[in-house]
Amino acid sequence: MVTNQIQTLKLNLWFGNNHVLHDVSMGVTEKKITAMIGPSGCGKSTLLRTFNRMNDLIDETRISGKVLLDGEDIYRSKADVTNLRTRVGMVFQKPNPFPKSIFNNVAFGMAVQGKFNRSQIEDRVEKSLRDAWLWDEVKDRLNESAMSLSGGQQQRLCIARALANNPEVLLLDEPTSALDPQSTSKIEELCLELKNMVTILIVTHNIAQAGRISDYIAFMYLGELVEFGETNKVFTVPQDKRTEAYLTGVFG
Amino acid sequence: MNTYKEKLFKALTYTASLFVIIFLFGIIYSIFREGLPILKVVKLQDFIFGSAWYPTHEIPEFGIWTLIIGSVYVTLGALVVALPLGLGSAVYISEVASPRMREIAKPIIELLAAIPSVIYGLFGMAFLAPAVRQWFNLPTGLNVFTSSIILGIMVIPIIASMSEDALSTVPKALRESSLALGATKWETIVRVVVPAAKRGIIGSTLIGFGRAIGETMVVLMVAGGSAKIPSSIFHSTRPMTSAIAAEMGETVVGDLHYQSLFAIAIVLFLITFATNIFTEIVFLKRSAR
Amino acid sequence: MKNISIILILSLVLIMVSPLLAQKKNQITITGSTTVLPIAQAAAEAFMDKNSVNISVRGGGSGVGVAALINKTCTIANSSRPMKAKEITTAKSAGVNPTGYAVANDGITMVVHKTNTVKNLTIKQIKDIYTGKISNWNQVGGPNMPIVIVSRDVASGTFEVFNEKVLGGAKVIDSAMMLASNNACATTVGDTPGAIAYIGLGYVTDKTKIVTVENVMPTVATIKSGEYKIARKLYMYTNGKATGDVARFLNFIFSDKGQKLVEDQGFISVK
Amino acid sequence: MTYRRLKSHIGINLLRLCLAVTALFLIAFLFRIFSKGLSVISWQFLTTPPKNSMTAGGIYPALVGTFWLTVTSIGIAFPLGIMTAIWLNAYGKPAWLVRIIRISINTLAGVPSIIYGLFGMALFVNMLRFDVSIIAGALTLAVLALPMIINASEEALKSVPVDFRDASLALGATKRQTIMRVLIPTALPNILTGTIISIGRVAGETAPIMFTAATFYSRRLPNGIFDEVMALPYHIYALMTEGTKAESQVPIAYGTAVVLLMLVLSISATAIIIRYRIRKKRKW
Repeated sequence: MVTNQIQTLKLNLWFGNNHVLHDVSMGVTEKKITAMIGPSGCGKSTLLRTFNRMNDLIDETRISGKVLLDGEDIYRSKADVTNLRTRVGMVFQKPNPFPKSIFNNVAFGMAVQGKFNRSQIEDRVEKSLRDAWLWDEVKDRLNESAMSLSGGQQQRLCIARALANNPEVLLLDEPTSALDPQSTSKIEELCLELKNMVTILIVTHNIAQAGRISDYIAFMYLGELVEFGETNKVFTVPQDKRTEAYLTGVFG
Repeated sequence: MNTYKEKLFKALTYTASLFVIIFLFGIIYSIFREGLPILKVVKLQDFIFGSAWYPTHEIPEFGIWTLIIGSVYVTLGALVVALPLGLGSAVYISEVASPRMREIAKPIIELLAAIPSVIYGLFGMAFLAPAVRQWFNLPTGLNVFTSSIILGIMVIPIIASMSEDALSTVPKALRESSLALGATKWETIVRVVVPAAKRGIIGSTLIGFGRAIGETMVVLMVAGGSAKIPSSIFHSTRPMTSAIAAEMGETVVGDLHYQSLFAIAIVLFLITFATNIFTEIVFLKRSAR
Repeated sequence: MKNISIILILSLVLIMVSPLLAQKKNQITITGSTTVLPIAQAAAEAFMDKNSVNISVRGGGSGVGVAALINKTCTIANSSRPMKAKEITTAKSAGVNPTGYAVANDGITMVVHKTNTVKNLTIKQIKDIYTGKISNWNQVGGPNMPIVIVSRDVASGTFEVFNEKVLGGAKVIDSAMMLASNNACATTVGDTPGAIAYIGLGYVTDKTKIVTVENVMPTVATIKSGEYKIARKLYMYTNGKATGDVARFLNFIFSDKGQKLVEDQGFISVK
Repeated sequence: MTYRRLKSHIGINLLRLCLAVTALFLIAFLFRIFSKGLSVISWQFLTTPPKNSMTAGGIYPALVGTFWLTVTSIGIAFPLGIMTAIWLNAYGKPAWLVRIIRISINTLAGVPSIIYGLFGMALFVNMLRFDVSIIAGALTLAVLALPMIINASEEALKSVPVDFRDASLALGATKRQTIMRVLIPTALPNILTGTIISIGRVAGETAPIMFTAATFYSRRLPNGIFDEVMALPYHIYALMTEGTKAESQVPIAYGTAVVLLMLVLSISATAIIIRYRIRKKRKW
């Protein structure tokens, strides 16, 4: 049996009395792109946020079952959440750079860790910006405010910012939904390039996008993982009626 | 008929708006009219920088430097008390406390900001000053230290409430992305949230400063009133506001002493006006961004 | 629109100025010295119990009282000092003819904290204390304790008498606490072991101790005879000779009952 | 790593400490005022004038005086304030005048209260010869309250969605009708809360009325706006600093402080509760 980089076992999650995730068991393969699709409110974003424990920030969150990263339960009682979050990076729906300079945005994760010297940080910032295909556009104005970038650039900056932590996994929560088509395709291409370096989990509303870039696909409906498998298989012969209906646009 | 009503209504509101200008002009005019003539007798630099305040002597001296310094000391002391406590409380309420606690704490802070200053003065005069005298074995509890604490307590709700407003406008996304990058809660607060709310926090401090330097009743009742530059925080002092309030009653309308008190009011007005303009600039820059 | 607006402003200003034409209300207004305030207040209270006049009593200070009299905004001005020549001139030129009534005697009492062992001070010693030449109680035979000088505002009537009778124009050392009222001085001395203050006789409390001046205790006899040096008369001023209710009120103060109230407040009768 | 966690832990506890110290200060303050003052308060205290040279009796005239001062000043400031806000919000031309008015509002809001007192004394008491009276004090307080009321009203008017205004205009209503029938009714609750908060502030001010309205002792209630009055905040100050019987006056000062505190806090609490309700109910 192949060991998955991330594995959830009978994962249940409640916000107060609201049962959001039902017995989700799913594995994520290393250095592949897994896309999570499903109608609004199906729990795909919530599931994504369990992988770096961002749901902890919401009050009255309860969880049962396990989430394993490299075989270790990230919800074990002594787990170091901040360390987990450097290993599992995240990019959000709307570009959200800090109101700081471009350089300081990318350097942020390393700066808070406080164990790198200046030249290490500079090297890593450059590498991350190159990896995010942003370097050529910003190399002359690293000290300008990140707010001066365009929306697509800002989102790539957020990706660079996450990459600077050298993460093993990158979580993308509908990263292109606030962007124009050109910026979107650039980020899609970027994802295909990045999967050589990191495991990517992407939540998307855009079925075509999922088809273009993902290796695996997870279809969620009402908090359940309905179907999971290789993308072309799921797209060509869906096992579940609901998956088929969603993919053909019956609901969404 | 209808257009006439429209015009009348517009004229009414227009006139009302002019009253703000009229009132401000009235204030400026009245304090300058009553206060400026003192400069015929005393040179401006002697008035501001002279340190002898003997307004009723045979040969009176009008030097308000000690009063200015008194105001500055007491105000800075108040900010030393209020800034860490007010800002710390605001950050705690906004970033750490549960939503329910926030919902309770916020209105309570706003309520506390409404307490009349004379009650703080009563508390300082009847309770804190004697206590301070005993704790530190001092000749008197009516001093810079006690007034700073009372003024500080008074200013805390202002700073806390306005800083909290500023902090709560920082988008949630910034906090999330900082945490998602592996920063701890403290690092997120110090490196992301507080810097993002910087202008609002500075603004709240400036407003707290304006409130403290213009406060009258507390210093009148608690500062002691020595017209001497205090050499220790346990010495009593005479801020500008308390000099005006205490002495105005004893002057003869229109005499030099009366004029000099109005001149102090001019100085006080200019200080608060400058603070205001500065605050304005700080806030304007924010909205321009 | 501008025309309408100007008319509106003018009419509002007119409304605001109209009180000038209004008749002044029928009541006695007393204002001025905070030293005389308790006498005026007690007398007003007792007088109103028997008469249907309304009396309003306000502090402010001797200067305010005199100014109000000159502006004709009060009926009686309290003063802890005789009116100054300059004030009388101003009053005359404003058509006001101030008439003074000495309603009480007041000894300006030197008080210290009740635990202080010092019993007597000479006028010279008091002057030296207030000008800073003496700074420790052991220089005047007391305990080794720095002296905390408490003074009234230099603008107060009490200060003026103290200045005239003790300081002789010398400046009070600038480290002295300058308090705004007799009451504040008394409270501060009561709370401060090393303090000294001069206050109206009426303000002496249990927590403060009277120090004799030149070995004379401020008492009814010594003040009336002039033996006690730092004494003064307290005045009420009216515009012209008092008439009507005002005259009846002043007569009440000069009656035995009125002077009893004066003594109740800790001052000394003028009779 | 553990160092960073420790730092975070310490930092957050430091914040908690700040809040605790603040709370402690304020609780000590309120406790002292209430524990000393509550025992003094009785029905009689609220309904009788001071007696025995201010050492006994109640504070009735001061209570009534504060009431009249507050009502009169808000009565003056409220219409002026709301009309100014309407002009700024709905007409607001020419732009330079708007700027001057805004600068004036902000400057007025920052003027120390003692300067209002001097202004009131110089203008209303001495120049206009109002004498020390309710009207002089109320006008002074009205000028002080004006910027607060304008700001609150303008915020309230701004929060009314443009769609409402457009809809009304599109239905053929005039500008004035739109303002009076759509803008003001929608914004009214918020305008009122803002006004109530400024009432609390006005009721507690001492420095502006010291030289313009307040008297030390008066038994009769005011006959009209040209009478001087006792007022709660000034009464506290006067009891602490004037009069010959400090020991017996301090408890009355505490009692008066409790009455003033309860008055101001309940006024402000009303405003805050109303505002909270509005925010919860508001659908747009």
